[in-house]
Amino acid sequence: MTERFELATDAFQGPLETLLNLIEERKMPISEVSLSQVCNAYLGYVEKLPEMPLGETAQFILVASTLLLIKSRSLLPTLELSAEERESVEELERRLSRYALFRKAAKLLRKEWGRAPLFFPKRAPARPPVFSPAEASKPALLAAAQKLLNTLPKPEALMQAAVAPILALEDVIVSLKDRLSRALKTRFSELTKGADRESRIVHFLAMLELVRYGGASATQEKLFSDIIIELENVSGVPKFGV
Amino acid sequence: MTSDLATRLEAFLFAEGGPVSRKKLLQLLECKPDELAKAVDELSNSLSERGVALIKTDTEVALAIAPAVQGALEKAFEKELGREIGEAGLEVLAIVLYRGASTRAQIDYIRGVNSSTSVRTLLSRGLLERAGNPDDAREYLYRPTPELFAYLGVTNGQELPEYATILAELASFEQAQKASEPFGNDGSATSSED
Amino acid sequence: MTSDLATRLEAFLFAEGGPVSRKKLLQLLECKPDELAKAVDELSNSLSERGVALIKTDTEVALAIAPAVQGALEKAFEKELGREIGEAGLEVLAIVLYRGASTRAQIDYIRGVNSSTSVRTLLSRGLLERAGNPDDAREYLYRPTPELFAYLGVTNGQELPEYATILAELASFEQAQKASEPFGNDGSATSSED
Repeated sequence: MTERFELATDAFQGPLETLLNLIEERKMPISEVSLSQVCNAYLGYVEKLPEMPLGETAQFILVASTLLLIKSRSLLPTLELSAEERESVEELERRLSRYALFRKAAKLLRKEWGRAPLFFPKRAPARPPVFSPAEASKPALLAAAQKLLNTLPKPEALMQAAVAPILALEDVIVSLKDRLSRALKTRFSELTKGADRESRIVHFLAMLELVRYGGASATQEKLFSDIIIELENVSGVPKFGV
Repeated sequence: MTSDLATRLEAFLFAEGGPVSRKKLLQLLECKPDELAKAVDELSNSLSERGVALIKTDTEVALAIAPAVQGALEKAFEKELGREIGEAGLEVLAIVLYRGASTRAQIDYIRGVNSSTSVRTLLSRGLLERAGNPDDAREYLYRPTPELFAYLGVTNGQELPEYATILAELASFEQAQKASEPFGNDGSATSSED
Repeated sequence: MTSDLATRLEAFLFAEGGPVSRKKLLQLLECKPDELAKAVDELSNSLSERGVALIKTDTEVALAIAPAVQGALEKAFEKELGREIGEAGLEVLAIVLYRGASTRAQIDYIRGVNSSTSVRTLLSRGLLERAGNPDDAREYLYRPTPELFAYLGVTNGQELPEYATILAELASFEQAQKASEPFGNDGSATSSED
């Protein structure tokens, strides 16, 4: 599965497109089942993402976190999602379906493009000009120019404010591994003390990934109780999504 | 044989030789919007199966040459027609064509990726245009131009391929929409504004 | 409903927007003189009582505003000239005054909206004029008329208030847009300087 996806520098592929391609490649419908199956491939893709604006990276990570949520549910059937989590799963499915619909529409348009175009006349029948400057004046034109300049799109507003706190999954896996190798055993609640929802999700997912690749084991006494994570295989940082 | 208003409408559109905004037509014809809409429909019907067709968007109307006759005419459009349009650009066009006028935030959210470059390219090619957003002055709406309809060979949105089907499917998503998505009154979206 | 030849004739005449010689029509339509004569008559009849009429001489044929609506049209145009130019028109004027001669595509790009209506109004007001004569209407260059300069009391654009500042800002906008194009997700990288 390595090196399968190439990111053309001039054709930037967003997270929804990436995900949809993975699903369509496998000829699966958009569903929780298919999303959980393409999770690894998606993470593999995210790992290889080139340098790109933080806002774009954040979109990839947000989708990754929802995807891992779906995956974790398939791994831990007892896992109950909160209403908010449930919603983010539904939202992802809905966005994917809608995006798929527009992609289909775009394909239909491609077929029509320039096939039987309508043409505008080469020139309008001449109408003799009658000099009528009306309110045109230096101040009015200056004002119009200034107003126009104000409406020009400004250089991309930085999106950092909105997305800065989001942690990259890979970083969390590394730091989790690091903490575990020092403590050998820790509580999930300790790991995520003071963290917001997004980074709690990322931590949770990182933990699941560690468990999945045999780097750690996790136990939970009962539903909603704290999760205890233990390091199992001290050597070798697990690589996810390969 | 058409009504007086439709006759004058045809004459104005012919005299202008390109897309004319409905706003200007209201002034020129000194009529009300619903009267204009009726005259536009009337003229459009009377032109069917002729060498000339009427293109209408929500804001503009134009007379154009029907697809039945091409050949020698294509020269004038060769340049634009020969130009490639990328996947991303087509997706953006599909959104504003089937969904209707949309903000950048909405387009970005639907595509899951920043679409600013595509939108700008489409603007510069005259396939999209900006309009003020009545719901939120801070954001523009992007909508199709008569030229876009012309390249696609349709005279109005309803003639787009599988229009009814796609619209129906789309409606089912928009209904399920949550307030968190950039489609409500609150235009602020997950992604950037321009 | 007209014959195929008459339909194509109408389309060509409409596309030309002015008189076309019968000789050229014979070539374009690939038909014989008597067939053309028949098609001209047929089209002429089908256009009776419409906004557009067919005018024919021995050597030329053209579509023109129907005599019945000509008066109404002229009055409306006159009235239009008496009205204010409006924001859109002033913006277009400001662009060609500060930036210099510009194509429709360039004007549209800076404004983000289709400017065809405004450009045509400014042409009929004698404030803008066309330069260059390519086939594609989007490629004409539009520039201020000498009358407009005289009316504003300047001999050229550089004498306009805050010329340097505004020109610099416009240029930096266009440059920034162009610079961002190569990263475009829309296959066409060029920023349409047509």
